This record gives sequence, C-alpha cells and structure tokens, in this order.
Amino acid sequence: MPPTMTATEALVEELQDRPVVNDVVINVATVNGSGSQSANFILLRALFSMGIPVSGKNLFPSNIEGLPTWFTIRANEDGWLAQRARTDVVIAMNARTVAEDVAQVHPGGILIINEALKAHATRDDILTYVVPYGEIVKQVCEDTRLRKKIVNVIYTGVVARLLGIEMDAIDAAIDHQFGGKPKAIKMNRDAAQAGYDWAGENLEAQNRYRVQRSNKTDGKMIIEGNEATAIGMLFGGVTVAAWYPITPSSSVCEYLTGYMEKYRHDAETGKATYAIVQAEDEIASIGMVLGAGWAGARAFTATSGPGISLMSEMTGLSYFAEIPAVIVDVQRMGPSTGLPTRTCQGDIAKTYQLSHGDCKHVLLIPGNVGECYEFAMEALELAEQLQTMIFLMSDLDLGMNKWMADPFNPPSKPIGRGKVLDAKDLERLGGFQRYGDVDGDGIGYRTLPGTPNNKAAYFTRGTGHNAKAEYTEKAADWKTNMDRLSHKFETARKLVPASIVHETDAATVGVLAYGSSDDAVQEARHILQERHGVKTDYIRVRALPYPADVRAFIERHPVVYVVDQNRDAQMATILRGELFDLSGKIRSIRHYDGMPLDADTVVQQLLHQESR
Amino acid sequence: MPPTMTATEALVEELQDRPVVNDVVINVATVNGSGSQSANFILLRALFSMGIPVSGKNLFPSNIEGLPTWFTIRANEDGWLAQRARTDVVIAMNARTVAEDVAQVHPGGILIINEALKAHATRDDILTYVVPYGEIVKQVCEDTRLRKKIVNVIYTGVVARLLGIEMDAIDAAIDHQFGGKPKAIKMNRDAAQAGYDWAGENLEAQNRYRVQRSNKTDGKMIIEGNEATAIGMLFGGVTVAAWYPITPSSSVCEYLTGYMEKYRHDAETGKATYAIVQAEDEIASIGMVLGAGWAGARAFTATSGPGISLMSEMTGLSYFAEIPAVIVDVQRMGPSTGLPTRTCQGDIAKTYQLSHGDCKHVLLIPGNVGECYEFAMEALELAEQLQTMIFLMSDLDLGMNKWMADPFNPPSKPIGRGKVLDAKDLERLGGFQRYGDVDGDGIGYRTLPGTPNNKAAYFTRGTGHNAKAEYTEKAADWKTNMDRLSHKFETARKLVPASIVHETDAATVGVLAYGSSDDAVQEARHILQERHGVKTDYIRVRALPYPADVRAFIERHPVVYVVDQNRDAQMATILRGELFDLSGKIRSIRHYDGMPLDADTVVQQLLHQESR
Amino acid sequence: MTEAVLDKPKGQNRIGLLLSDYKGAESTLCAGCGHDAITSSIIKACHELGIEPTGVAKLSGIGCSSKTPNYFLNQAHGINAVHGRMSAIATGSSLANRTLTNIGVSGDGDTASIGLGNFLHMVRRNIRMTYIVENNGCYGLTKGQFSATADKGSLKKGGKEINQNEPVDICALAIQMGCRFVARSFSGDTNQVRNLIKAAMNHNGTAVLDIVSPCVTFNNHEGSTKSVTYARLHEDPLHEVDFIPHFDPITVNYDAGTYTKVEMHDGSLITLKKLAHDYDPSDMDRAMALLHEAAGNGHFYTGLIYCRPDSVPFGEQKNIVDVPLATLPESVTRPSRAVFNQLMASFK
Amino acid sequence: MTEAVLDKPKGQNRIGLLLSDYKGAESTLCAGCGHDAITSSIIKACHELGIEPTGVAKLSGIGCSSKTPNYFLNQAHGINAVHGRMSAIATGSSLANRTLTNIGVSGDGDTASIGLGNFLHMVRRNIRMTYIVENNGCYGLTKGQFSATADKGSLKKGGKEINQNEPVDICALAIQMGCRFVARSFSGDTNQVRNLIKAAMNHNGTAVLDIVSPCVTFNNHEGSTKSVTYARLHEDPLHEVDFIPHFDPITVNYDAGTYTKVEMHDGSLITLKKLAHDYDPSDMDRAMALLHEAAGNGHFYTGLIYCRPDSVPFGEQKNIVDVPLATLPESVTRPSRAVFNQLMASFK
Ligand SMILES: Cc1ncc(C[n+]2csc(CCOP(=O)(O)OP(=O)(O)O)c2C)c(N)n1
Ligand SMILES: Cc1ncc(C[n+]2csc(CCOP(=O)(O)OP(=O)(O)O)c2C)c(N)n1
Ligand code: SF4
Ligand code: SF4
Ligand SMILES: [Mg+2]
Ligand SMILES: [Mg+2]
Repeated sequence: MPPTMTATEALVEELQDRPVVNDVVINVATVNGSGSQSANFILLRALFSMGIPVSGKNLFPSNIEGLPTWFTIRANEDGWLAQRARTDVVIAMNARTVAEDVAQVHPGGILIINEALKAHATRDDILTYVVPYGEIVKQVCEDTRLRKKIVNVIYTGVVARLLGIEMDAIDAAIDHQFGGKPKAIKMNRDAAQAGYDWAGENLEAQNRYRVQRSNKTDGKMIIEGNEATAIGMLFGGVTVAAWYPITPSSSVCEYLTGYMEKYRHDAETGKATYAIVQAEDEIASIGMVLGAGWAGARAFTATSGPGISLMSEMTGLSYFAEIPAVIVDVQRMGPSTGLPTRTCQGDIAKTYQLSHGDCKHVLLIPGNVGECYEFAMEALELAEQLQTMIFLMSDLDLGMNKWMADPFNPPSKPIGRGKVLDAKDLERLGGFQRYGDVDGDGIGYRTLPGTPNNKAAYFTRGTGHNAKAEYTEKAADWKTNMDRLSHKFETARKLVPASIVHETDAATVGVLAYGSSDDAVQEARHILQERHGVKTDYIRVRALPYPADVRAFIERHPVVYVVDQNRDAQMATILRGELFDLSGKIRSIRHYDGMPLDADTVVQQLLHQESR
Repeated sequence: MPPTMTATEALVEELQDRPVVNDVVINVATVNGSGSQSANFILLRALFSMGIPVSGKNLFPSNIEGLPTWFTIRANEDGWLAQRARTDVVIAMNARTVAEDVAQVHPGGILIINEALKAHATRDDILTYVVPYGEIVKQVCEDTRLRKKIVNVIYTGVVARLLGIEMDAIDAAIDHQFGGKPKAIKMNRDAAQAGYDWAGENLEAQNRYRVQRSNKTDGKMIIEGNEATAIGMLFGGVTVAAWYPITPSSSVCEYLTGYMEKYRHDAETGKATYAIVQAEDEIASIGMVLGAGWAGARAFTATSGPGISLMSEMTGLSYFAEIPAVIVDVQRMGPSTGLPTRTCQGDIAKTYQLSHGDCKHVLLIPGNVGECYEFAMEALELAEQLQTMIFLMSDLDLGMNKWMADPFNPPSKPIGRGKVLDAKDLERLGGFQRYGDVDGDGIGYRTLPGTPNNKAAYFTRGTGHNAKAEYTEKAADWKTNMDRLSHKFETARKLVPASIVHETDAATVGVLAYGSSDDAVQEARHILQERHGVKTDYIRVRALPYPADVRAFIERHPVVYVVDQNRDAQMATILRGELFDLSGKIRSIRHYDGMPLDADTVVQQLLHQESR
Repeated sequence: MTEAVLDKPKGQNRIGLLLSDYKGAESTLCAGCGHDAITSSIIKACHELGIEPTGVAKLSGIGCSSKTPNYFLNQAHGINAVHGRMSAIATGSSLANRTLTNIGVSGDGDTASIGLGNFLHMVRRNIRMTYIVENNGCYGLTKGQFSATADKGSLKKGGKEINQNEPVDICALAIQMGCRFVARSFSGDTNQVRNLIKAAMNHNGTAVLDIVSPCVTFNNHEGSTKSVTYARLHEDPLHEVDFIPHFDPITVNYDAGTYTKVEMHDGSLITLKKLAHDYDPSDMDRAMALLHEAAGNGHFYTGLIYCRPDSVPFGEQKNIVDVPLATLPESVTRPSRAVFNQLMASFK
Repeated sequence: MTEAVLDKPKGQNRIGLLLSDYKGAESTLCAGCGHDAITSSIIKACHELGIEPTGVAKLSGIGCSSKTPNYFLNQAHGINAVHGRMSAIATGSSLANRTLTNIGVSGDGDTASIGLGNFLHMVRRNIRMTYIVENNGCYGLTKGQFSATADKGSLKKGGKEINQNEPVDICALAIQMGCRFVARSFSGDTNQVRNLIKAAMNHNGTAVLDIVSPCVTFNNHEGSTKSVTYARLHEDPLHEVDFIPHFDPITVNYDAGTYTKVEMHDGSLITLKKLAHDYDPSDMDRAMALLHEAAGNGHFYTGLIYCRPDSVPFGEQKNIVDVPLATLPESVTRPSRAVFNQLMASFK
C-alpha cells in the first residue's frame, strides 16, 4: 500500500494562492561521492538556525562513488519530522535519475534542475527553475578539480533565494560545517552566495513554499543516532570496545574512537583508559567483549544484521555463563546482505531469542537520538546489573540520519557495577556461590579474575553448572539453573525503561510502536485525529522483555495496532505469542521497503483495518 | 514436577504375588569407555529377538572414559517404549554412583550389584543379588587386559537367568553384535554363559519380573535415528555432504560415509559418485553445502545447537538467494555448549526464523526413526523444489538411542530436481527470469552453473535483486521480492508432510506434540484414558510451517495442550503467535531437564492444568 | 607471444568469441579503482585463453572487490557469498561440478581478516580455482578502515588512530598452507596480471594471486604502500611472465640462461624471463625468505613467487567421478532396491 | 638448576605456597591422556615460578584439552569459551586487565581447525599470554575424527576414509604471523615442557607452545606420529631447555660453545644447552626452514623453535594504562560535566 495523497492534502494543494510557510520537504538528487553531502547539511542547518524544526534523511547506495543518492530535508514548524512521501521541492542534479526525480515532484511543487538536464523538465503542473551550475561554478572556483565538489553548494544559495532562507543562516551553517578551516569556509560561502545572487537576478520569485524565522529550535541540537550512542558509551564509562566495520553501525565506534582519543587519556601519562579494537571479524569482536566483560570491564560492540548472525553463538555463552556484554545493533534491511544502506526493524525477533537452545535477551529500543545516548549508558549498566547480554536496537534511520533533539540529560546516577564481590567481601563472607540466588532476583554474585583472595575463583563455562559453578549434567541442576535464568529475565522486565504512554480522552484505538517509528506514528495520530476524527492512544515500547505497562495498555483497549518496520510483524508476533490471552486485540501494521516509516503508511493501514 | 509413582502404579506394585510379564525397565549403571555398551546392546537385542518390543536409551557423560553412564532398556509387550521414570531392575556396576543407583530401584524391584559394591546393598524393600564379577571373569578370560571389557557381558547372563531371557536369544544377539568376528563371539558367548550358569547355581530365582517369548517384534528392526537419517540421505541421492563433528550429530555423517564407501562408488572406475567433506568449522560446512546446492548438487550438513548458531548467516543467504540446502539439526540441550549428551527440542523456534532480518524456514520434524529416513529424503527433495534451506529437526534421543521400528518403505517417488532449466529449455524459452513467479507458487526457475547456453547465466547475491537477478535497491523491488518469498513459504506449507491425527470418540482435550515426544505422548494418552478417564485427541505436527490441519485441529478442540521439550514453550509460542485467534485454547506442557520425555510428565502436567 | 591466439578474424579467439563476449555489467566502482583494471585483465585473459564463458563459475565474498565478478563474463554464473566465505562456497561448488573453471575474486578484508581461517583451509584442500585477492590494504566498501593487510604505522583517515600490526602476508600464508601457485602483482601492471591469470587458470589446484589494487578513494595517500604511486614506483618484477597455452604451442627457443620455464600439468608453459633477479619459483624456502625480506624492508616484488605444478586438486584427492555430481542421474545416485532390502535386513 | 626455588621449607615456593596449592579439580580425562601430563607440568611450572594463583586467568576453548584449565590452579579464575574462540576471549580479558597472567590451553581442533583465523589474528596482535596447544592430531572429545593436524594418509578409525591433507603446522603459521616465542614439545618430555612453560610465562607477548599430547583413546595407534610410542622414539630435542627466573639469578658460567642464552625482557634467562644440533632460535628463516624440513620428512624436533624477546604486547601497543581497565573508578571513566556541556554545545 504505497502512501498516496489523501483528499485533504490534495485540497491544501489546490489553494496555492497563499504560500505554505515553514512546511516543506526538499529532496536533493545527486551522485554519491560528489560532495553533495556537505551542501545538504548546510541547507539543513541553515533552516535549523532559522528556528525551523528540520530532519535530514540520506538515501545512499551501497557503493562509494558515482551512484544515485538522495537527501531529503523536511522542515516543519510544528515539528513533524518523519519521512513524508510527498516531495515539495526537488533539486535534480543527477542525469541517471532525473526522469524519476522530476516525476517525484508533487503537483504544484518546485523543480530546481541543472541546465544540463533541462530536457527532462517537461512538466507543466509544477514550477521549474533551470540553473546553469556549470557556468556559475566557473565564476567562483578556479581549481577545476574542486569544481565537482563545490558545484553542489551553489544550489544551497539558489534554494535559499527561492524559499527565503536567510544568507546569514547559510553562512553560519557553512561555518559550522567547516569549523576551523577558513579557506573551505570562504570557498563555500562564495559558492552559496553566487547561487543566491544568480537566482536573484535570473529566477522569478515563487510564492508556494516559503520559510521564515521562527523559534522552534531554541536550545535544540542536530545529531545522528550513532554519534549519540557513542556519547552514551563515553559517559557510560565504557572501557573496552571491539568492532568490525559494517554499515550502518561503523560510525558508532568511529565516533567513539574520536571521543576517546580526546577525552579518555590519562592527563599525566597520556595513556589510554580504554581499549578500542577493530577486530578481524564479528565473532572475534563479540568474543573480545565477552572476555572483557568476564574480566570486569564495561564492554560493547556495534554491528548490524550479518554481524548479529555471526554473534549468535557467543550470545548464548553470555546468556548462559552470565557474562555482561552489550551489542549495539544498528539494523539495516535484511535478510542476508540485503540492502546495507536501507533501514529496517528486522532483527527484533531474532535478537530477542538469539542463539540456539532456550534463551531470551534484553533489548533496549531507543525511539530517538536522546534515547540512543541514554540507552547506551543504560545498556552498559544493565549488562553488569543483570550479568547478561543487552542489545541496543537502533536502526539505520535513527543511527545515520540527522535528527533534531533537545540536549541530552547529563548522567544522573553513578555508574553501578552490579553484584561484584571483592577480596574484602570474600573475607567477610568466607566464600560465595557464583550462580546462587541469594537475593531472590535470579542474579548471583560474581568475582573478577585477579581478585586477591583464594575464595574468589570460579570456573566460567557454557556447559551445565550448579550454583557453585561446578560442572554438572544432573537433570535437576540443569532445570534449577534454567528456571533461575527465567526468573532473572522477570527481574529484567522490572528494570528496563518503562514504555511511554500517550493517552487521549475517549480514544478506543490503541497504537503500539517502537524505535524509529515514533515520529511517523506521532504524526499519524495527529492526522488520524485531525483529518479522520479517529482518536488514538499510543504506547511506545522501549524494551523487551516489555514491561508490565504493555499488558495494561492492551488490556485497556479493545484493539491495539502494533507498528513493525519489518515484513513478519515481529513485535506483533512476540506480543501475540506471549500475551496470548490478549492476542485477539492485536492487529498489525507493517512497513518494509527500506524507506523510513512515514505517517501515511500508518494512517492508511490503520484506517483500512478499522473499516473492515 | 518430577514424575512420581501414581496411585495405580503403587497398587500394581503391591500385588507382587504374580509376576509382571514382559513389562520391565532395566537400568545398567556403568562407567563409560568400559565396553558396557556392547553388553547393553546384547541384552536389548536378546529381548527383541524373543519378540518383546524394546527400546534402549543411553545416558552418557560428555567425556570419553571413566565417568558414569546409564543404559536403560525398556521391554514392553504392548509396545510402550518411551522413557519411564520407574526402574524395575538396576544393574549396579559403578562405584561412583552406586548409592544413587541403589536408591533408584523401585520398591519391590530388583538390584543386581557387583560384589565389590555390596556394602551399598542395604535396602530391604527390594530383591538384591550380589554377583562376584571379578571371580567369574577370571574363569572365562585369560587376558587380564580384556577382562575389564568382558566383565560387563557377564551381567547379560545373570539378567537372562533372573528374568527368563533365553540364552539362544543372548547368543544370537552376540552374533549380531560381533558379526563376522568369531573370536569375539566366542569370548562373549562364554562370558554370558558363565554369568548365566553362575546365577543358576548361586542365585535364588525371583518371580517379580519375567520375560517370555512373544511375537510383537516380527519383521521389526532396531536402529538409531542418525543411522536412519544417513540411509535417507543415501537413498535421497545426496551427492555432497560437508560436516563438522559435534555430538550428537556426528554419527549422521559417519554412518553416511560408511554407506557411501560401500554403495556409491562407480563399479568400473571405482570413483566416488559423491563427496563428503569434514570441514574446518560449521561456517565452512554450510558454505560448502550452499556452494554445492548452487552448483546443482543435492547437499546437506548435520550439526547441533552451536553449529546452528554458526550457520545463521549462511542460512539467511540460502533463504534470500534461494539456494537449496539441508541442515540436519540433531538437537542437544542448550543454550551454549550446554549438555552435549542430553536431549532437547530447544532449537525449534530458533531455526524457524534463523538469521537476521525477515526470514522463515521450513522444518521437517521426524517423530520416529522411520521418519528420520523419510524426511531426510524429503528434505533433499523439498530443498530443490522450494529452492531454500530445509531443516531436519531430530534430537539426541531420536538420533543416538536405539529404536524399534518397522522396516522403512523403499523410496516411492523418483528424485525430483525442482525447477531447473537446462540448455534445451533455454533455447526453447529464449531466456528466463531467475526470481520471477511464473507459476504463481512463488518459486522461480533456476539454471546451474556450466549450463551451455549463453542465456543461462545469472548472478546470485544476498543483496537486493529484481526478478532478473539484477542488483537493485528500489523500495518496490525489495518489497515485491520479499512478498514473493512469503508466498513461497505458503507454498511450502502445502508441500510439507501432513500432521498425524489420532482422534477418539468424544474427546474434548487435544494434545499437540512433535518429534521424539511421540512415544511418551501416546503412552500418556493411554494412561490418561485408562487410569484417569480422560480422553484425548492427538495431533503430531511434522513440519513448520505447520500445515492447515493444525488450525483445523485446534479449532475442533476447546483446549489443546502443546508438548514442548524445552523451557520456553517454543512450539506453543509459535502457534500462539501465528494462530492468534485460537491462542486462548493453547496450553503448554514443558519438559526440559535433558532426559527424554516420559508419559508421566505429560499426564501430570495435563491433569494439573485440567483441574485448575 | 600468446597474442598469437588473437590472430583470428575480427578479434575472434579460438572458440570464435570476441573480447566483448567476455564483458560483464557496467562497473559501479570509483573511477580509477584498481579493481576495474584487474577486471579488464580477467576479461582479456579469458578471451585470449578462449575460455568458454558458460563453463566458468565466478565466485566472491563481499566488498568492492567482491562486486567485480558482476563486471566480467556476463555469460558465466556468478555468486556473491557472504563476507569472507567465498572459500567455502567455492569448495562446495567445485565438488558439485568438477568441470567448471573457477574464478574467485576477493578483497584483503574478505580474505585476510574475516575470511582468513576458511581461506587457509581452502588453500590446504587445494580446490581447483584461480583465487584473486584485490589487495588495497583497507576495507573499501565500508569506507576505508584498516584491513589485515594495512601498512603498519598507517594513520586512520582523519583520525589519530595508528595501525600497529604487521600486515598479513597472504602469499606467505598460502605457501605455508601448501599452495602450489602463488603470485603477487600490481593491478596497474596489466600485462603481468593478465599472464599470471592465464597461468593460474591452467594450474591444477588453488592458485593464489595477491594483487595490489589501489583504493583510490580511501588508501591512495602518500605513505600508503598500496597507493597507485607507490606501487608504480616500487614495483620490482622478479621476472617477465608469459604464458603459452597447451593448445597453442610456440616453438621458440627459450634460452635457459635468460628464461625459466614452468611446465603445467596440461602441457601449457609459463615462461619467466629473467630480469635483475635470478629467481627460482620452485624453491619454497627461497620463496619464504624472499617474502620475509620484502616484508622487512617494504620491497614490492611481483611475479610468480612460488610454483609447483605437480598438484593434486581436492576433487582428485577425493577420487570423484569426472562428470558433475550435480547432474548425476537417479540411477547412479540412488542405490538399488536390492541394496535397500539388504540394508533393512541388517537391522533385523 | 631452577629446582633451587624449591629449596624452601616444606616444599614452599618463594611466595610460601605448596605444589598442592596449584592443583585443580580431579581430571576426567582418559587414563594416560597426554593432556594430564601437561596439566602436571603447568602446575609445577607455576609452583616453581612462585606465581600468585589468584593473579592468573585460565582460558580455553572446547575439547578434552580445553577442559584441563579446570584441573590446575583452583584458585585462579578460568573460562571455557566456545569452540575455537579462546583467542578472542583472551584478547578481551587481557585488555580489561593487563595485570593478569594468562594461560590458555587449546586443542589442535580448537586452534587449527575452527579457530585458525581468530588464533592467527590473536597471534598477530601479540597479546600477552602463554598459549598451549595440546596437539593430538584428532578431535578427542568428539571421538577421534581427524583434526587439521592429523597426519596425511592416516586412516579413519574403523573406516576406509583416508586423510588427504598435509597437517597444519601451528608453529610455522605462528611465526609467519609475527609470533616471537614459538616452541614445540612432547607432553611426555615433562622436563622440557615445564621449562618451556616457565619461559613462555615470562615472555612479553604471545608465546605459542605446540605440544604433541597423545590421545591414547583415539590416535595412539601404530603409524600415528602423535602416538606415545612414536613421540617417545622420535623426539629429537634441538637443545636442553632451562629457565632461570629474574628473581633467582644463578651465577653459573654458561659457556657459549655449549649454551645459547636468551635474555627475556624482565631479565629472566632461557638457557639452551646444545645437543646434536647447533640451532639458533632467533633466526626466523632458519626456523621456517627447520619446520619445513621436519614437515617434509616427519622429523619431530622439539624445543624453542623461535624466540625474539623484544616483543611489544598488544596492551602496550595500545598504550593502555597499567592498572586494570576493569576496575577504573567512575572519576576516570566518565568525563566531567564540563566535557558533557562542551559536547552538547557542539551540536547546537
Ligand atoms: C559479516 C559481515 N561483516 C561486515 C560486513 C561489511 N563489509 C562489507 S565489505 C567489507 C570489507 C571489504 O573489504 P575488502 O574485502 O578488503 O574489499 P574492498 O572493498 O577493499 O575491495 C565489510 C567489512 C559484511 N558485509 N558482512
Ligand atoms: C561450534 C562447535 N562445534 C563443534 C563442537 C564439538 N566439539 C567439541 S570438542 C571438539 C573438538 C576438540 O578437538 P581438539 O580441540 O583437538 O581437542 P581434544 O579433544 O583433541 O583435546 C568439537 C568438534 C563444539 N563444541 N562447538
Ligand atoms: S572505495 Fe576504494 S576499493 Fe571501493 S571502488 Fe572506490 S576506489 Fe575501489
Ligand atoms: S579422548 Fe583422547 S584426548 Fe580425550 S581424554 Fe581421552 S585420551 Fe585424552
Ligand atoms: Mg580491501
Ligand atoms: Mg585434539
């Protein structure tokens, strides 16, 4: 069910006598490796600095240079920043895709097209502006090699002129982008200005889409989820990270490396208070994390689908031998190698029970960049507290796109290291049982290798063990231990972040979503209410095992739509399987074409099912 | 809820004035690596050749020599051969475990204990026979090194005398066991006879448990599931097998190697018409299988839990690139390394959706050795027909224990190679679309590398592809392809073996089970009806995706108990998640201590839930 | 010399095909990427050898390099495995069909990082294939991180991070695992690469070609030993490689003083014209010492490092029938009813 | 010589511990298994060195050999990883706590089959640990299948199947990957094993000990080069190994004509008394040639094959603080509020 224009939207469209202000979707179609990325960021940040909420989503191919790339900027006064199918303004720079790019402009919208491609500018239901970038760039850039890159910045000036973006804002964005590189700043400013000036002189002004200064971004920031995750790890006191490059997760550890180099070297000796290892593969990276966790370090790895598969076996060891570990899964479209540069929530059901045999894992599922940061800290915390594997389930949309957010909250609680006994404790206690359940929460006490006490040692194994960590094959021992692990999972249920519940007066329809779907779902609720008179309540689940509030929410509603960004309705199926007495109420909304979720998809699938 | 004696059983127990005939559970407690295995097989086969149905279950440690091992023989005229908690006769040979072994004898039962351990023979509620094996063995075996092994055979004679096993049957069993080795046959016969004679002269006869000739094994055979699987592969025309040793799956490929060496060399050239590779690890073995499947060979691998985890990534490739492959999963107790020599059905939910991203796989689940054979053939068949990964879900109990069975049916249908186009087809058709859905069943046509036609080639990849197998990142292409794969899965649902349904007059309680649970469930139904007046209907599911008969069965019954040999109620959860409109009816019976399922566990959990 | 085979009408080779018949899809790699040059060499080598394209299996892992099988021999079946596991896929497919000509293309990350163990075991088994590593010292496709063959001491692009590990020497490891055809080359030395590929394709076992193939986007900076400039300036060919296929014997007199000849199992000939070095590629210890010396002083020797044509490929070791296992008829793959009955009887 | 350290009251070593303080749980291996002999040697070596047991980390994979860490040093933490991945676990734990003394025990299957790639990368990183391969040429725990070090031509127990592959040479591969302490020994040569372990434990990096350790149950038959008898009869020590710890300097005069001395980074000394061979373990090409010769003719050399004490372990390469990362306080691991604010500001 591809999102199409609703009747209401069409109506709005036709009333083009007054401009739509601060509500525009701009799509820039370029070629990757052409340096268009910085031009797009400049545009994004200029809008942001004018006080207009923005988001930026990069649709890039799984190659390095020469293939089509799109960057979509949505600016919206009311803060609706999710993916939106309708494109108001298209900047067409790519010969390969120009036909579809032109076709993409919403009726009544604006096309800004490179003169070289103007043969394709054949639509008369849109405003078309032809720009001779090739000529303009000659005037601002002597160096022919640099022209290829700088040419893109020109369109920022053109767009600025047409939409009303202030050149001050563009300049400020350029300064931010090239911080500390005066030469680059100058060149980019010149290029943008050239575009602006040229447009002023040569293009007819339009009155369809306008932007104007607002104050909706005061105090806000723009950040990618992966960078937020890295910051969370930094402030979570991570000491060991091991990783293997894979899109879209690589930047988590790359950002982290930068921060650690800056902030985590001993002032006196210059020595590192951490270790980051680029491992030879994913089995090694998760193995290193387990080794580090066993030895007492806060450790994590970041990966994506194929890495998750390779980490299966070690995940079972973490679960069963109860070794703290964290895996950040920045989900991409699978199965198999799939679409490495497209987003998906396809690993939810997989990670939840990753590895052979009976095991279930704790998943933290951030719904925005702030939670990427918070949950990164929390994942490290819970891993040590629960002595098990914690998955941080991000995705490509969240991880690699540009999100507006409030500044994060500084760490609010001290770093807890879980139930670790040191030499003194052991002296006092005279010993301990590694896998005993002293506190009734299913969590035993552990000691770290190197603890200077001859009662400290125990043997860690993935084979059957009793409370004293001794090898056993006895049926009763096995069952006791497995039941304790189930009990520990119930403890986890109480410790994970509560869901976020939005309840409305008199709503009967419930919506349940998770992760990066949040923006689109929020907008969908708005549309449902405003345009279709359908009131919805909304619960955003932020963890598995889902906390008790999920059952309560479903119980309170006659029907709950579960929004999954995957084909197999993974979350819906988990909930149906576990909350089986309520499963009659659970309906499914699925989205799985690799694009970030948009509100229309939710609206249409929901209305469709409601009308049945 | 460990199985304990029911009231009825206790009653039977007290009536010890007349013997229980052809209904006995014998447990032999020895040390592994001591050669007791052949003695146990002799006992088993002797009972079998007397026409009494038998099963033999080996409970062995995860080591090679010197640790406790138990072999349980159940002989039952009515053919109830599942694990049974109550032990009638214990043969105690192991000093390490003698205390628990003695305790294990059911009140009124029989203990046959080595003289060296007689200090432990302190119970007066059982019959105790002390046997001086050390002395007897001296009389039959000169070679002191051999005595350690041969001593075990002596107890076969002792048991024969006490229970009434005919020495002809013992001798025949010895002949079968040591087929073609006259020296070994003689020595073993002598040892058994010595035990028999000694017991005749020195032990008082008993009248509690007796066996006598019957005709219930006419035409039957005894075989292990793994050997049956190997035979299925042999007759399924497998040409490539790659494997990595892991208990309890190793013997699948080891048996197969033996058969292939015997039956699959070209008569003229002596060359092999197959290749079996012991790979360097599980990733390599499944990789080789995929490579072979891609090139057109019927190929499989056999593994267990840890191997399944390691094969995750490749499984996704098989699913998504649609490469035929078969994995035999002989399940052992997990998670992690777990209990390598204990049984479990812990991988059902895991394999069903193995690998990251959206994917679901076809599982064939044999419930007996005959189906191990049949489904091995069928797995090869379906893999090529459906062009995907097929899992054959056996387990340690089925795979490594001794099962009585009817002779298998010879292959009934010709080997089908699925939708493969050869050069002639291509000439006729002028081309093809690898991932098109010409027939409406979701299955495309493929060609094999080396096909001599310049329209034959296509490129196989785990990345996004369109119907022509070309690389694409387009949202619509991705979705179309994923939807076709879902559709193919529905085709699979129609092709997998139907469930076996046993329906009774007026039963309202349904039982759903799968795999090696069959014997215990059948017996449980019998007990439920005979002793508790509870009539049950029974559906044995033999595959996932479950065929349509599962829904129909559940619909027909107000309540259905799903029997899982795992902690997490994996099958029950799958059914609840997918047949969610029926999930209110689904209840769960779980067994997960590593022992094979027994009827009492099913009876008690079912009655307990019924009474609530 | 071998250009002789091109002396056919209109650029047709011995089976009547044109160079264009060996092409593949358009490359999507960066302009100037070394991998594209190797692709061209593969195309030319196959054309010159008169290989039947439909009889070729193209195999690869994941990476920029691993994409390239899509860019040559459109008429041959190809497969992208998962990252680092082409070795296993190739082993399986080569067993399933021994008649296929196998060309594998991998990257340094694919082969020497994640794939190292499986690669070495494949080499040990000696499956019959040409295994090309397009070695750029980095992970191209994931944007330039160090791979296992990255130079020691190299700096991360835009970061302080320094690679501290010695590069993995794919050639030395292959030799150590028993490989009997090991060569090193440079993508820009198209003549040498083409001739090495032709020779490799006629080797009766695994032929490993470790070809420096610059990543112009991420590892082409000064100081990189895998940059275009470095490779150009430092390449030191051990000899001039030429290949004379068995079907095209040329009766030139090769003077033993200036040429080393290696006779392949099928009668083809590799001729190595001596240059500054007097190098004998049949001496394993010499080969290892050369590689160690090169590793020690950053020397970039290219050519046929080690070659022993007396090689028994895996399929022969396994004594498999010559026809493809893949298409054996049921009459061969399913034992008779008599065997079935005999088997069943044995369990009674 | 080093027995000197035992001259303490009642068998106490320099930290006052008895041999029994270094014992572990009772072995469950087969009677006569080579692995048990190595366990004893480890116990003795640790006792003689006066190692603090609680400061040791015992690491292993899965297999009979990998069970053995449970059988020594009860007071040390130990871990069974998954099969073949001890290398990764050890890398992680050694980074988390650089003060631990790491003893790893693995099998030939664990290290050279499934674990090969990860093992070699660990070696390349040079983490500080003693890595013992208890090499029996088979998979003991899964009942005797061929491993990657099985003899070529060996017959499957009770089957026709013949192993066709050359055994993997763990020592040669380790050297090729840059390992600077590589030894080969025989479990039955308890004296040599003990001294090699002591030396290895003082090596400042990865020390690889490839110890032939017969599987008496599955690979002890005639013709096996890993049988007790074969190893006994064919062992050819390159030298007599002795180890003099830095804390116990003995002022004996070592005549350079009869002894080779290797000085370790901590001042300890390995003395190699010359026997029939005049072998210099610091020469890499010589070591490789020796291994190749041995592989070619089935020669069983034992001793210190290759040793270069100037080794920079991974933790040092990474410039990590000396105290354990594991227990760094929050004040060190969590940057200040000022840094936090600064960071937040940078995104505005
Ligand atoms: C299991 C897995 N891990 C990681 C990746 C991500 N990945 C794709 S290509 C690549 C590296 C490729 O490097 P190399 O083999 O050297 O090829 P190049 O691109 O340099 O030619 C990586 C890490 C993946 N696809 N699969
Ligand atoms: C992933 C995985 N595959 C297979 C196994 C089964 N397995 C256990 S031990 C072992 C081989 C051990 O051989 P080796 O390392 O040589 O040790 P040995 O028993 O000979 O001392 C295997 C294959 C496993 N535990 N895990
Ligand atoms: S990124 Fe590097 S390896 Fe990849 S295509 Fe570009 S130049 Fe080639
Ligand atoms: S099977 Fe072999 S390796 Fe294992 S304990 Fe027994 S003798 Fe040792
Ligand atoms: Mg590379
Ligand atoms: Mg071994």
